[in-house]
Amino acid sequence: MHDGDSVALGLALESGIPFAAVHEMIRQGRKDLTLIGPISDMAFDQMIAAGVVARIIAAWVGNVAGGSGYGFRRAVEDGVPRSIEVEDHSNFTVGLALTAAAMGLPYLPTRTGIGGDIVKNHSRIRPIDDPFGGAPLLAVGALRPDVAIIHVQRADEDGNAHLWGNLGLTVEAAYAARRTILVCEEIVPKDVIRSDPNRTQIPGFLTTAVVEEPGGALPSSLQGYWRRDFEPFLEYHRVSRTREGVEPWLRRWVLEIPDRATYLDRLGESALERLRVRDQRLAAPANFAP
Amino acid sequence: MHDGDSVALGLALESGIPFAAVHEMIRQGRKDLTLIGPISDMAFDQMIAAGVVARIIAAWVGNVAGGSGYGFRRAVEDGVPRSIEVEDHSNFTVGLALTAAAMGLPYLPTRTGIGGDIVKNHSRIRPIDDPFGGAPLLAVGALRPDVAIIHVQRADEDGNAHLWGNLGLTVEAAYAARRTILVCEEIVPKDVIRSDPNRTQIPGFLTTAVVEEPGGALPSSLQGYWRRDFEPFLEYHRVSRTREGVEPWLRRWVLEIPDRATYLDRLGESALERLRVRDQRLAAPANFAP
Amino acid sequence: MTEPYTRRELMVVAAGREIHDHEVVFVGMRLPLLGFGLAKATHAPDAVGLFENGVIRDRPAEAFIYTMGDPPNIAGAIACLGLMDVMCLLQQGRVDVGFIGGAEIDPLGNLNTTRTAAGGATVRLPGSGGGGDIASLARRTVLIMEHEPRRFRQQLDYVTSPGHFHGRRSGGPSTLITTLGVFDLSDGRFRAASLHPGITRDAVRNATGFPVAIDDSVPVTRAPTADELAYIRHADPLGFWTGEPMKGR
Amino acid sequence: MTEPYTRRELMVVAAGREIHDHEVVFVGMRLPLLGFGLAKATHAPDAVGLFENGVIRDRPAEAFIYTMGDPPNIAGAIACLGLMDVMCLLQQGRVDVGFIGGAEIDPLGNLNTTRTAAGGATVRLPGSGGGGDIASLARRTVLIMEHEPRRFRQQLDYVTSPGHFHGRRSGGPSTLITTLGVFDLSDGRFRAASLHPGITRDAVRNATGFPVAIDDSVPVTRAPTADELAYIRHADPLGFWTGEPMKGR
Repeated sequence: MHDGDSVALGLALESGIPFAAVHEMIRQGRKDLTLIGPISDMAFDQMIAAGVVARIIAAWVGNVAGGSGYGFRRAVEDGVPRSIEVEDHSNFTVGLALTAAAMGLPYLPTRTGIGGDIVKNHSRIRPIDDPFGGAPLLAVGALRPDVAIIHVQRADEDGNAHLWGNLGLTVEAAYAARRTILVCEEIVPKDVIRSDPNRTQIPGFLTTAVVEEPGGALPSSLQGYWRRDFEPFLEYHRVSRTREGVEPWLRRWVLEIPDRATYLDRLGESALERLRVRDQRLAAPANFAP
Repeated sequence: MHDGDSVALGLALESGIPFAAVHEMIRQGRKDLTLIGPISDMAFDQMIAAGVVARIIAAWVGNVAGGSGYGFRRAVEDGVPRSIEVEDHSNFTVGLALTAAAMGLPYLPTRTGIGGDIVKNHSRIRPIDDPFGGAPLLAVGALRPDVAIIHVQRADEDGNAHLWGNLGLTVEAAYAARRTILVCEEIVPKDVIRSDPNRTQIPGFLTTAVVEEPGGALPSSLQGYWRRDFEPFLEYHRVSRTREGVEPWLRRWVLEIPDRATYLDRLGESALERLRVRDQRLAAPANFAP
Repeated sequence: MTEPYTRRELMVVAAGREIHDHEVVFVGMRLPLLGFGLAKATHAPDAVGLFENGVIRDRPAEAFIYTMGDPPNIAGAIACLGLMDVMCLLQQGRVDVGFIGGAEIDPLGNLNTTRTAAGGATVRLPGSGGGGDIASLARRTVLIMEHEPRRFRQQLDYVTSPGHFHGRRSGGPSTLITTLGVFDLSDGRFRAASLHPGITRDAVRNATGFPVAIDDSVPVTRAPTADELAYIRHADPLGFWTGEPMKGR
Repeated sequence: MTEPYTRRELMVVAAGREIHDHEVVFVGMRLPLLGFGLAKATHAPDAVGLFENGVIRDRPAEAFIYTMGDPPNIAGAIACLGLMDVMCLLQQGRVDVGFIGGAEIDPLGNLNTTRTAAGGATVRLPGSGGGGDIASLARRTVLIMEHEPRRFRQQLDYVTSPGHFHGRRSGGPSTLITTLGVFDLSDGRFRAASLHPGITRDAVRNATGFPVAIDDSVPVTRAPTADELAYIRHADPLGFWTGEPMKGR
């Protein structure tokens, strides 16, 4: 990670948000980041409130449980703690921009957004004709993030990743990004990955680094591993109404904490026990025997 | 199925080719079909030799084990048993044409094929400019098959399909086609499908019909169920060198057989035993518990 | 004499009625999600629900969910595809009806969820999410709103989700369900289809910042049946969505 | 004194040498597949292989395969993606080297696998498959051919897989491996890099339907080592690909 990088995260929408990495970027005092994602739940809002963001390329920035993202609003409306640029998208147009890069194309055509204001005078979207003479289209220009940060259930040391549950734009972003950083619940032997090649959403040669960080997506959920911790989303929504409220929150939950392990300690074992998935609901067997 | 339909099949390339359906279309004496696929191994060649095909939209027509498809050659070179039109593609361009239809777009841009003859004076491919000022591109027009025939391991009665192993262009074709017909090894309870929603490659509302036909893809393979029966490919390659050779083959293995069950009887239990996968190599567990 | 119910429970029932059997529905959260479950449990058992994160369900989640990404919405789904897959199905015209909410609406059913100067200073709202896509690409859309004068505006500062516009080729808003009534927006009209029990024509007119057609014969929105209420209270036991005012997104 | 080997075993070794460690390789069947396995077993342990059906492997199949779709090529793969996924990675420039065969070749490394009138009447060939895409989009390509005069033509009837052409922005053929030698095709030249043991300059010139540069100092293709032969014979025990003439596709 470098200052000024464009970073795609929160790609599976409300689940698997790499909060451990989000908080580490804040701790490291990154500067002038561009954040890319469909909807980010409160992750983008926290980074904006911490002042590490210069630009947002997204379809929605707020707090899914609560609505408004107050850090986002303060930055856009009042330039507090700093002003940010916003490139507005719909979920589909930001997805098309990442998919174009994933496909190695300069753009992809679409019909979404026609008649609305998102696509008007948009730096990445322009009207085009259908070369086959059909109705007018829009061209969505390719978006290649410097880094994609993706939380998955398991990966091997080469970065071959098994991911299940919500996918959102995870795969498209991993293909599109110059560098892909995996955060996983467990690093597993290669044979676990090889046992189910159709479960591999990201092949290792696209992966730059793999980090084993159990619970790294909390308070967001991760299918089969962690439930969603609902209260922190509401708490952040409450305290982030004012700058005076959000700063102590950032100190307590991010800046004064060295790492995710400490964050989990601070949550407490009873909370973790409540959030950790203990039941088993296993996928039906799939036989790969040749 | 109707005469004159365009039919996509053989979409997973060498495996899961729906030969049972291929032979049934020949038995029913379908007329003027258009066949769509990347490479078809010998399935397209058999349908062409049987005279049910008017047009081919594909990247490769032959016999993977043997090379040339003699039925295809006779039709193109000598109009025997009838002449056919060929719309030549590469695997990528036929994939882009299906994907454009799957995405609800009139075309997709690409750079493949530039400098070669496939894309010159092509009815579905034309040069376009990059609206963002980059290098010239090609537009591949959407291809929407009337029917896609897809062999999968298991599906529920609503046509939600679990498919693993080779995918090829299977998913794109199922999305693109007006009607999708599933042939499966087993129709399973809905809860089997629901146990692993990430294994569902085709959601049921895209499926028009589901047929339980175990071994319906033989002699091609199906991961975890059937090995590839290599000899019939070589045998067909030998006998199909001449029209006199292929016609008895068609009678013996297609026309004089009422259905796939009889075909399997004719193969013989010892052959089936050799081809049936008995070993288990199960995918590593994936927990979907909430 | 039916038992008491909240206005939001009435809206859920109205939302459910917009779903026909065998339809493919782009489901939102909150009231539409409950409406989808209600429709499945009553008149539309074979409806299928799509979520913008790629989840496809043929029955509601087994437990209460706060977001569409919550694990109970994944467990037992018939498919977990990607966002692009469901968006492409939407663009292909495979989605019959989609539900959208908005902060502001105009007479053509345009929705604004991006920014507004209605209160004087410009307020930044979260943005489109998938709303703009559903509005553009679903075969028809059903809108759900708080019915307040500041939200019903003749002219929006920003159109996030397009309604009816000149040159529109397909789709567009068919119905608007508000806290005061149900409105027919098909082919660009804005006409009251029913008013909720106890709501007067004047109450609607005063809460709507532009002219709205209300026939003298406008019916009263049908009250929920006991079965419908039973379903809703089973699905939202704490009244998280049906007991209190609607929230943002 | 090395043990005897077939010409195809020599070609497999030459193919393997074209793969560098850590490279992403678009693997074909037959000789390139064996060459990939040989490279993995020797100098390129971290090379990764892609197949056009979407399979990605970091080690060869555990059993002999006749087609890339055979079950042993799926079992133990690191990923089974779709055809479009691997084609998009190819178009993105993420594939370092791809192998292609052809029925005919010209001096610019264009390949024809579609139709030819070389023998008089037009003969229809199977077509491109993924060959045209690999030729267009891989960072470099390695070509493998039978070295016969009728196949080495000044002018092709049809260019299925583009070689070097004016305005080409990237990629193109780097090396051609034939039954007679190894040729350097980079930047549009056609120059002998090595001749197989016992092959004379004249034999190559007579088998090539256009001028080919052969330095007096052209080396002899290095013979397979005992280890290399051991690997090949383990991977192709019946000599299905390395014992007999190459086949079609």
